[in-house]
Amino acid sequence: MATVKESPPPQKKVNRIGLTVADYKGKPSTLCDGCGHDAISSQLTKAFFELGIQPYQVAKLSGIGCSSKTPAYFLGKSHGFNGVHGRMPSLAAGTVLANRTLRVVGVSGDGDTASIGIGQFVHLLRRNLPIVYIVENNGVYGLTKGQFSATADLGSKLKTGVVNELPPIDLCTLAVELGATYVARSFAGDPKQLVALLEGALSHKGTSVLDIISPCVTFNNHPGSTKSYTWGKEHEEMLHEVGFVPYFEQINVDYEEGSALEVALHDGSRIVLKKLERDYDPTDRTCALSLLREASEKGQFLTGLVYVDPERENFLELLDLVEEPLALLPMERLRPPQEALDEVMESLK
Amino acid sequence: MATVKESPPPQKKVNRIGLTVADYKGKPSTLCDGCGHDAISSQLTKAFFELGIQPYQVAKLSGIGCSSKTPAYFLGKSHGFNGVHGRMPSLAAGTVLANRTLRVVGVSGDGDTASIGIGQFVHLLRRNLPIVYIVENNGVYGLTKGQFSATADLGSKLKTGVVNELPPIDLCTLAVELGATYVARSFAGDPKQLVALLEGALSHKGTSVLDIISPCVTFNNHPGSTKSYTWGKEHEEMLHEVGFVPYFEQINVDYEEGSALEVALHDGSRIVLKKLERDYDPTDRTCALSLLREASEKGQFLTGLVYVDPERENFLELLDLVEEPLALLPMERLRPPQEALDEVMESLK
Amino acid sequence: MSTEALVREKRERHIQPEAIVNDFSIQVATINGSGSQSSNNVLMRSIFRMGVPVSGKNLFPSNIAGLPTWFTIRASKQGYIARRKEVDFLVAMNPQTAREDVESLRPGAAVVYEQSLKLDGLRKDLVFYPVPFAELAKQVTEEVKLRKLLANMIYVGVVGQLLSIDKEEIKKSVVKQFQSKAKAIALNQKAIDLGFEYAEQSLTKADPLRVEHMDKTQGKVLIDGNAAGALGAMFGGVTVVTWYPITPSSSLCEQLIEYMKAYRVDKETGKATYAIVQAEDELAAIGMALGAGWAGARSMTSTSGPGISLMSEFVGLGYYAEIPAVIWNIQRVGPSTGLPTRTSQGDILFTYLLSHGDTKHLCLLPASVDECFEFGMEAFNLAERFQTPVFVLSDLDLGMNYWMADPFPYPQKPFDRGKVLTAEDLEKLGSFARYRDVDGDGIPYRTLPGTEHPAAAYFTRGSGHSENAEYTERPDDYQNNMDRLARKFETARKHVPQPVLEEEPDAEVGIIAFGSSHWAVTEARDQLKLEKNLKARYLRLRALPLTETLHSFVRSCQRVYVVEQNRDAQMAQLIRLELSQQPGQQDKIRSVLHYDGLPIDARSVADEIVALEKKASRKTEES
Amino acid sequence: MSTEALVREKRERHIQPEAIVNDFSIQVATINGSGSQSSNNVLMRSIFRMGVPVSGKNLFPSNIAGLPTWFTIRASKQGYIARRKEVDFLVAMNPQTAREDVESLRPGAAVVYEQSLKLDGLRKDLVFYPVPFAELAKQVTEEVKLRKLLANMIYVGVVGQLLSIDKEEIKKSVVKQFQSKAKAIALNQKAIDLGFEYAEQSLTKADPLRVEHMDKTQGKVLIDGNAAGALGAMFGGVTVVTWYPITPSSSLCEQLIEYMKAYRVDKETGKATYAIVQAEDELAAIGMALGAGWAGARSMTSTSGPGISLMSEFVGLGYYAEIPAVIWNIQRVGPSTGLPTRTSQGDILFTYLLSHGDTKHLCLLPASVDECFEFGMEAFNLAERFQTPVFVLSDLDLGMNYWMADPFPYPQKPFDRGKVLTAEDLEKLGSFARYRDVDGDGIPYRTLPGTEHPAAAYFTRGSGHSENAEYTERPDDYQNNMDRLARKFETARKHVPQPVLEEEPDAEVGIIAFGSSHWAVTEARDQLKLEKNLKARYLRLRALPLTETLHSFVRSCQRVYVVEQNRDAQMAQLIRLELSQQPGQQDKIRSVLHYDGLPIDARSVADEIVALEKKASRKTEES
Ligand SMILES: Cc1ncc(C[n+]2csc(CCOP(=O)(O)OP(=O)(O)O)c2C)c(N)n1
Ligand SMILES: Cc1ncc(C[n+]2csc(CCOP(=O)(O)OP(=O)(O)O)c2C)c(N)n1
Ligand code: SF4
Ligand code: SF4
Ligand SMILES: [Mg+2]
Ligand SMILES: [Mg+2]
Repeated sequence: MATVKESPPPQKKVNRIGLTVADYKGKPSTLCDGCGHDAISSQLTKAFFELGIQPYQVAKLSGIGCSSKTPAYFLGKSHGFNGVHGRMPSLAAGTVLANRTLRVVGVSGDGDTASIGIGQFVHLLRRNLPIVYIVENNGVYGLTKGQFSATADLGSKLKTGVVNELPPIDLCTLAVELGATYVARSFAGDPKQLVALLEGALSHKGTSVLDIISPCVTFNNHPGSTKSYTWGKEHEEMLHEVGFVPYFEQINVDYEEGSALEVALHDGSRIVLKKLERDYDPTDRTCALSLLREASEKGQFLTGLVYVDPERENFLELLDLVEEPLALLPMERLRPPQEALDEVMESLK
Repeated sequence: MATVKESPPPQKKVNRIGLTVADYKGKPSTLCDGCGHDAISSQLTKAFFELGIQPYQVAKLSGIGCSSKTPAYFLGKSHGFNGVHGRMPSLAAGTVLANRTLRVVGVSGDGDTASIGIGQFVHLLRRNLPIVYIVENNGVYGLTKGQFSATADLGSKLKTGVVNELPPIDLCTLAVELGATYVARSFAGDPKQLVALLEGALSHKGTSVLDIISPCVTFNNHPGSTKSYTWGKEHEEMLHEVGFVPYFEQINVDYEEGSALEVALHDGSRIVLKKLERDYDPTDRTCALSLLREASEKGQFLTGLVYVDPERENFLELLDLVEEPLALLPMERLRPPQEALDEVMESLK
Repeated sequence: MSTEALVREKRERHIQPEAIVNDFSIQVATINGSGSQSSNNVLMRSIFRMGVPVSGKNLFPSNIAGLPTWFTIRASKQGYIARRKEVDFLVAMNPQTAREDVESLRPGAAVVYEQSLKLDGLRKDLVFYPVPFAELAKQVTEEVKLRKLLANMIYVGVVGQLLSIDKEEIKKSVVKQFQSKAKAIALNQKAIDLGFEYAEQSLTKADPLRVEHMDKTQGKVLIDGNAAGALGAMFGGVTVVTWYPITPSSSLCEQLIEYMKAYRVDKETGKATYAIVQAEDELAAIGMALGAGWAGARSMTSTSGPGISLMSEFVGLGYYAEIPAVIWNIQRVGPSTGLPTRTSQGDILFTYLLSHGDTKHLCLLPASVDECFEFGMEAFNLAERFQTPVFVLSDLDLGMNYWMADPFPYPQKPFDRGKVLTAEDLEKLGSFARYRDVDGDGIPYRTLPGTEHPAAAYFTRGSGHSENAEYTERPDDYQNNMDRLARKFETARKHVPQPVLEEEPDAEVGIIAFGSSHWAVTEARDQLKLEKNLKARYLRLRALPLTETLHSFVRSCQRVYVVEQNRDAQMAQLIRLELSQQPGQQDKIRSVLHYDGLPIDARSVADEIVALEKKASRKTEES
Repeated sequence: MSTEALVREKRERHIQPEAIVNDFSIQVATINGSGSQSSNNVLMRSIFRMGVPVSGKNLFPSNIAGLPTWFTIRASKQGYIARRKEVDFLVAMNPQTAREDVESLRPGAAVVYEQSLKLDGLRKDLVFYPVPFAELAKQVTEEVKLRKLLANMIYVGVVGQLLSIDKEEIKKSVVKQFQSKAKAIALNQKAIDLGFEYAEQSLTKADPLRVEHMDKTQGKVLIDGNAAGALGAMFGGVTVVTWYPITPSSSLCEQLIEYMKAYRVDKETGKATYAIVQAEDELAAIGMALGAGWAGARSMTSTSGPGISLMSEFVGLGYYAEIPAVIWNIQRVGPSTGLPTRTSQGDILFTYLLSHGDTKHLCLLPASVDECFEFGMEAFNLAERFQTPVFVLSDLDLGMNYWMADPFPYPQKPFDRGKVLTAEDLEKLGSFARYRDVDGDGIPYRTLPGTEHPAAAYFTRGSGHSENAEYTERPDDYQNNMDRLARKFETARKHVPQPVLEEEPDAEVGIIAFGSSHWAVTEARDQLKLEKNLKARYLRLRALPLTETLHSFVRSCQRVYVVEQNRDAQMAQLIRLELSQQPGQQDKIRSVLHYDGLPIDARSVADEIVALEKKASRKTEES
């Protein structure tokens, strides 16, 4: 099964459409060595490779920030769009409205999403468009040299000594509350779980939000920071072991009765959640919200698939659009006939 | 006790600072006859009168919309500021930063707050500044003739036949979730409860959010609309009977042991919540959130004081500002002495 | 046409003139929310159906109900459809303003008014027609709620009778107004008849105004600019529309929604060939439009002043990353919230230069409903051809008022989708550089996401980019790209709609105008010619950037008057800059400015030009 | 100063010239995030402490670590502190760019480089100094992590020795750099000494460059414009500061935070006399600043291009509702995200006209760190006097680079809080009208919320308002108010900082410049005079709107060159418009444009002017 592979596939291995991992790589990263964002980029690369998605069918979008630079560092054969700060949701929405056949992935940061971008984020969630929205969450503004973002921990301190006194925004809670239909929290330091969650998101028909703790080694990786590698490694608590079975690999994953939960996605893929300590059902919205509340109160770092609703209609369905990309419709289908104009003119006489 | 008075005080009655209700009135309203917003304006007038607040110590701010016009229709002797659409929170924040002795009241609409203004709303909540934030919620854009706002009911229909297919934003949930320390829901058609909640808010030291269902008689008062008078009257379910005892009236309200709950505000005023059906404690954040969730799932219209934390430090305390208004500090206190400049210059040699 | 002049002259001498036929304006003063709109439409359409050219202007408050509102119907046998400053016939239904409305009338004007208002005492030089509207309304219906509405219908009857408007045409107009709602038709017709009767029996005609049958509206339509723009967008093949409500722009998208439902749902599948999204604000609206344009859709949004300001950052991205999108700016009075329901041309400079850094944008300037339709289509061709945001600068007067026009011709011009490389093209070329100036016109080639070819992909960014769309901070890369963008803009200069020149042999004076000012200028030119024998050449600008034509026009004139509806002479400034390489030319520019929020009228323009001409001649004498 | 010319000439003839003392530039090429900043500071300060005028310019990427960055130190005995195009001495530490860095050097230049890079083969006409930095670093410390940092300190030693920089001054600079951190001081000094030794023992001086003691920096300071602006704000009495991080503006507020902590905490109470708030974005930052200004605080925000675009709507409200606030725009290269770490003057027009409708704003144009300090204070006086947003247009070069200056004089001018009515005033007056032009200067009176008087309150709105601040849609109210705003702007024309004129008897040519271009222009004027005997008058603009002085200046010249750092000649456009009432004058305007993102340098300016002068004379001959 895709996600239990321990080591990355050897260079020459090809996926179901005959492409190698190299075909999914991007330009070399210019981020700091060890930046969490780079770890996420490689899992994205891996996820697309394993799903065998044609790069040309993907559109990558982002806002502004170190995190928002990353679309240049994966899927070099896909169109990419690095927009303006905090407004990626609207660009991504426009893209998928124009061409519903594209797999749209948006990459953002905590500042780009929770600070300047919270407004567009909220309204994106309400629309449930088929967009994978990734927040590379490090609690600071990396690119502008380390000021606090709206997800910074209460009381956390900058190198400069400035202390954050405002409560952090919990993006998963917001996502579930406002209508996202696939919400997960993960950790750049946990590639195995991350790739499975990404593959699930890429197979989901509505808006997926992945809040990924992604340490900023330069400005917010000091001990005590809940966005640091050490803290993450020490405190990560998995809700379940996440496995993903793509629709084209209809093998059965065997586990004892009741020891796992399967979620079928609309494209036939399945997410397999192996039970660990707790017995958690991510399809129950109310549970999801109380779980998140509990976690934030207790300061727990719970990772996994927090909430999923594979069925809720997405905005394209609500708009009842034609199957083809609107962008490619020929003039014959876009310009009404002479009669239409005559009819309107008649009504105005 | 202030809020059990049944009828508005007769014209000549004066309050503790010798002013009459007339001193708290504004210009005549230009809103549609029967607009819920006007009902709210009169309860604001009443609340300020009963609290005996000096009009000159009040600043009224708003965004753009029919609701945002209302600051012109109450407290004519207070400074008012009708700003731009969706950005009242920042103007209000600036005002209270410049002059912490002002009682700042912000009036907004559901479009002004939940649509274009959701970003500033979210960040205002995080700061917990001493601001009373009133949302006159009618589920539509009144001033632009009735388009849906982000609080419109799922599936509700406009006169034009357009149907809303996006989930409404629950402003109380957002407020509690993001840090507001006084959150209430009420109904323009329930003046008795409303005035008590307003008086409580005006006596609270942090950010108060009042989500007040305020029917738009012109565009969204049709049967079936959860923002209509009839629906409100039929479905309003009070969490408790809200009473308010101002600090300057230290009388005891008598009720049987356990039949009511008292919340002491930092200025010595008290909110008295008489039990009705349910046994609800608004000081418990988790309860508040699950209550709201339950309500929105069951489509209940619960009114009353949803959540209150009288103690949490507000942003002015966090900034540790001088007591006097920053706006009025004299030059002597604002321009550092010669030595200061010399010291800095020395360090640059 | 000399009667026009004659009549004016007489009026000035306060003589009761002989019959004035098909050449006057009626103003109806009511309270907004009282449903007078349908009455006014019926009145206007009846005259229109009699073959008399009309125009209707609605002066409404930024408010939903209870404040004063005025509707002005102008009948003009000469076909003038600009606002007319003077009111000849007043229908005073609003107690709040009745006094002022009456006082502002020209001597000799007529007033129909609610009897109880007792206005007849106010002036001696007017003709008064008292009518007990409230009383009469009771006879029409028992339902008290309906009476206010019907009182408004009654005045249609009264006015109809006094101006001898054809009863049959009124009937037809009522039917058109209330479509198939039989009950409404009957009730309203009843009210009108009552008004007619009352006027016949109780009023004695004492004013010279009269409507007579003509043949000047045969086959013509009455439509507002926003509806025309919506039609243009639809026939221009728009596929993604994003908007946020704002007066006076909302009705463009709201009417577009109606048209698209009717004509752009796929016959076979019953599915929509378009997406219309009400965004959460203007930042999102322009963002979605740009995302869609980037992905290859014909996308548009529509807004007004405050929305334009909010779109500033994104529009700069569109310019620099070269993304097509169409943005309608239905101008209203600024700055800030300003007067949301008043008209202006105050966003010219700001829109043209929108966003920080060195930016400039293509702007189309429709003057008529025809051009709203035409530019509504053409804007997409230009946006895709030049891969940049294109603005259509309309205004409240053009966008929300009723204009007479010939039915729009069915478009013959096919879409121009611009330089888009398909997989096949790439197969031939092997590769492409997104920002390279291959053809020397400054316009690069682009590919759309989803293009099935390994060479198709490129990376779009608002930060520095090389010809190959790679990130760069190199001084030369940056400067080369900026120079190419300037070159592209120069190319566009030749492709935007060119100015329209109306020659006037051996005229010393020239007039330059654009947009909704056109109609007042046309009429003013006739006034100047007739009344002062002052001939003026006329150049009507239709787009920014300005074009060569401007130079020759100015050269051919001694003095040039730039007429526009803003305080700061914004277009005149651009004209001066455009002329800066033509020694001496820009000294000829003078401004005629109108910025009180009301639609510009011919009289003000003519008077101002006459005054400035006097000054000029005095100067020349002195020197 | 004629040596300057001589030396240049010789260089051109590629002769190894004699000693060049205190007149050259050193460029250090490293990788960002490698901590070279402290090494560069030590190097620069050592030369500075030797009494030699210096300037330091940091050319860094929009990135946190791993990309190329260059630091240029210019030593100039004449005191020129503009960027110098040519590099005389290169320290090549960055493998990524070493090749190109070496290739771009002028013949005869010197190169210190990491031995392993083997650069000496690249060119024959340079002086090469190979140094095994990596190797040497090992001798300084065991800690591998520290070695990269220390390798950078080693070059300080090497360069110091080669240019005979005073060892003592280096020591002192190290101490200053690392303050009281004894361990760091020791370690870094060790590295420097090692470099010194190595150079002494293994390198033989073969270039003519040398630093000698002078007395031209006595008592002077080295500071960046953002720090100076922050000091200005503090001494100007700012009380509410709202900001959102953005390069190159962030450091202004970040340094302000430090200063305020140190000097603006109330002695007795220990409480802050200010509030500094990091907002969620620029819309909120300007909103808070306006709210605070409305309530009477001296409020400010600081941002750059994208932030200015986002502030558009709110700034229009500030203009129309008349609310004071100070907005710093530290300009970077646009459009859009552009080049965030490069410099430009590309926001002039957009900022001046910011927001829809007829708007215009007061803009201050500091050219020096002194003026950043001065205008940082004055901006508040103007904002409160004229009750309007005031912009301070700095740029990355001025704001983030090191400039030499005399210590700032302690301000003598008291605050001007403008026309604010107190309760006492109101008691006397009885009443007031918020928007009435009482004094004929267009500036109305205001009251602050909290004023204890029944007549104090008024209602502020961005929609139409009468003199009494009541809502109005009346055409006359609107127009009167707009005319008053125009009048107010005219009054401001006389109060903004006036241009500085540098006369040049009987010069035909004039130069106009502003902001950070000033230093290149000053040097260019000397070059023109010395090398071409071309004398040029010079007018340095210090604010918008432009003032009368401009007219007389242009009249006094035959040809006027406007030097600015943008593509579209934005200031030249404003100048042409300002001259439009002066027949013939604007024809004299020509533009010298620099827009590649690098700070403007004297040589480019001089060369361009010479070229244009040639053209001009050719023209006159022809005609
Ligand atoms: C409108 C605007 N304001 C400010 C900036 C400056 N800026 C660039 S990135 C950034 C914050 C990025 O933080 P985050 O989204 O968390 O990304 P990270 O660098 O931490 O990955 C800011 C404020 C900008 N580019 N645009
Ligand atoms: C930037 C901007 N966009 C759009 C508008 C137009 N507009 C005015 S009020 C309004 C909506 C008001 O709705 P709401 O806040 O619910 O107030 P209500 O009228 O319903 O009380 C809109 C969209 C505006 N004034 N400014
Ligand atoms: S600064 Fe932080 S976020 Fe940015 S690249 Fe470096 S480590 Fe990553
Ligand atoms: S439109 Fe609706 S919200 Fe606006 S005033 Fe009328 S009733 Fe109230
Ligand atoms: Mg971050
Ligand atoms: Mg509303």
